[in-house]
Amino acid sequence: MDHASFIIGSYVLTIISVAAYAISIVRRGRKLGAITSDDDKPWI
Amino acid sequence: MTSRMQTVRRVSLAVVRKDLRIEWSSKVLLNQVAPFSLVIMIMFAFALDNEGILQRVAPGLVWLATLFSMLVIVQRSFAVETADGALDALRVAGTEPLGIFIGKSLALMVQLLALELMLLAIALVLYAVEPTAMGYAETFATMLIATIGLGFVGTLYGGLGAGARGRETLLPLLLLPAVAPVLIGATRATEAAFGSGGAQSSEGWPWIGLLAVFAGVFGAVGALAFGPMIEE
Amino acid sequence: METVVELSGVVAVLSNFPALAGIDLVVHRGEIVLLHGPNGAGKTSVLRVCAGLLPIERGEGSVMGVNLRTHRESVREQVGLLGHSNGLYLELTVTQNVSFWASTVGATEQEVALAMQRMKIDGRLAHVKASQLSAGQRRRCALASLIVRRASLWLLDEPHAGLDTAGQDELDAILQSAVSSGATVVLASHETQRSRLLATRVVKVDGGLISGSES
Amino acid sequence: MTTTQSTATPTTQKLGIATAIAVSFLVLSGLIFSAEDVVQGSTVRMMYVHVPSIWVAYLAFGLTALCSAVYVSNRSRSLIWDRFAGASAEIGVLFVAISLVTGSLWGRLTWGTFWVWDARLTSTAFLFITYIGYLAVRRLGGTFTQRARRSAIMALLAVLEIPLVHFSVNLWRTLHQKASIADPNAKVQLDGFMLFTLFWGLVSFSMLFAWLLIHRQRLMALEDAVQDQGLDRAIQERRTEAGR
Repeated sequence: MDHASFIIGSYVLTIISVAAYAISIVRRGRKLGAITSDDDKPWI
Repeated sequence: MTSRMQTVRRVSLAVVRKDLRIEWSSKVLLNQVAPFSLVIMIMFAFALDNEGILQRVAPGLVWLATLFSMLVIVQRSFAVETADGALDALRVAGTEPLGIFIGKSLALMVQLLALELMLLAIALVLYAVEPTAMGYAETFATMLIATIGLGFVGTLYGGLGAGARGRETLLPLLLLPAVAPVLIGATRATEAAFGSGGAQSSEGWPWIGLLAVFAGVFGAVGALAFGPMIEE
Repeated sequence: METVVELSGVVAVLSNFPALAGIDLVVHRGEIVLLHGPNGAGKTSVLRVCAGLLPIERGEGSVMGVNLRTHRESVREQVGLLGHSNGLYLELTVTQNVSFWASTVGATEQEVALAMQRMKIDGRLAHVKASQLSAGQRRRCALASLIVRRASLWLLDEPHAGLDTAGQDELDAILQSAVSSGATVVLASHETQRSRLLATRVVKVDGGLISGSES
Repeated sequence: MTTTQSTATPTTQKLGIATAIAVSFLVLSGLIFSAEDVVQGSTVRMMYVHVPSIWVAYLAFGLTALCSAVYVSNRSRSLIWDRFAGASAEIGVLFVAISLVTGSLWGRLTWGTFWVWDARLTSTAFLFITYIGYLAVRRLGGTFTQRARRSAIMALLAVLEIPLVHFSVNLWRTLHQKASIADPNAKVQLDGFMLFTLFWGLVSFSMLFAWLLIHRQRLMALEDAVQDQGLDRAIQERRTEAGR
């Protein structure tokens, strides 16, 4: 494949940045979920 | 409804007179903002050290200098209101927000127009621009309509900075992207008027139309949104 | 008796700090209520809540029948607030300031002249810039601007501060006459001697709460 | 993992697994299974991440505007609309950033340069800046209702600002200087499977958006709840001052 570094690079970049964002959301969610009561979590 | 319009008229007249009086007695525009924009124009000449380039980009430089100076004027316009809690007093007095918006916009427009005329004169001298008679007419039309739009949008975003105290630093980030259409439209129209880069003066009028749309949209939105914007 | 101010369990927040921690306060028409307490007790915030400036975070409140939670903007036409700051434009002269406030409410030239005369800022001071006034003179100027507003609820924050004895007497007389013509006054002060004589009721504020009252 | 502790529920877990599978298939399909374009060659593979990213960004900003409008018009002033608007804008900013970066990489391959002052690129850059400003306004502090009202106004202003900027930038590039760069997508002749891959990209990124949005919105509710707890504690502390 021509230009493999650019093409694979953009796939990797996209996936890594979204994954990093998703992981940070989930981790912050767990951290705050532990110190809040279930009344504050209407989705349960 | 008519009585509300009368109130709006009365309040906006009072506000515009008050703002211009403050400017008249403090001379901030004359003593600080005008020299600042002069410095910008001279610095541009240093940065773009080439007569041909300067003539070509003169319209853009005039409008960039206008926008940067506008940030200072808008901040000043609302600093006056918050210095001794006058904005609080206006809000408590239940002063018609539409009247405040129109009044402050008008005062801003007058100041901007004065500044633009000065910048135009500087550009004519320093950047060796020579418009035709038609070109002058087009330049003044551009200035007038662009200034109306800038006055509305500057007052609208300035109100946010004042309502949220101490957050004036946010103003450039919010205001500059919003006035991008004015920068584009006014620069192109002025280019046509100046004949920069071989532009024909007839090419300017569609851009003036764009400026008029901008002024209309932000005038209407500002009338609706200014009241909630200056609330805490 | 007609209720003018009614606050119950009001919590108000100033950038994450609970300035009011659950205030209960009822004020009837014709009263002169003195809010008394140490610095930072929440007196100013009570006045700002009543003026519809500070939003209510928890609890309920109404002023002259207007719900402060939902319509705090519409209460303002009927209140006059004199805060810590005077709300003056420092670059304008005394007359220009008072006239500006008068023109926003549609008061006449005559009313302006009368108000300035009452606060004794008409003669020589009339054409002095506000930035060159002493603290007491600025206070007089702000009071004159307030008089032309013809409010039916007066909210005053440390109104006597900075005024000389003559000015304080004049202020007291103005408040008395406003009350006798149907207005209501709430004032906050930690300098109580003078205010106590004026007030019909004293309410103690501390820690963002009402901690007691005396008649 | 106990679900009561976090922002996840069985539904979002299922959605998350489905999204992961869908995105994995997109990567395989985009990089390996799909054919190369006649004109663009392998660089057409950039399209399968670039186009879905900008699609998600538009979706997100549209949702921000919609939720802000609902917040403003709804009498109940429910904060959930504000949270959805804020969460959506944050995700939108992330995806605009991704599409700007992937787009300029793609541009380097097809145009030979990372950036051109093309109408679409320029107005996308303005879109990015405008919503960074929106997020800054959200962080101004104050109470939740103050935040909600302020940011709802900003979001609705952005809705006006974006078309104006887009329109004027378009006019700038068409009237002023004849556009020298054609749209890269226009040159592409998509065969059936390439079209399917692009479509798959749109679907899987939309699922990704939904998953992120739900979690971010719930996280924001938790953040608000923590701030509220702080307020409760502060009120208690404040009340004890009165005893002294």
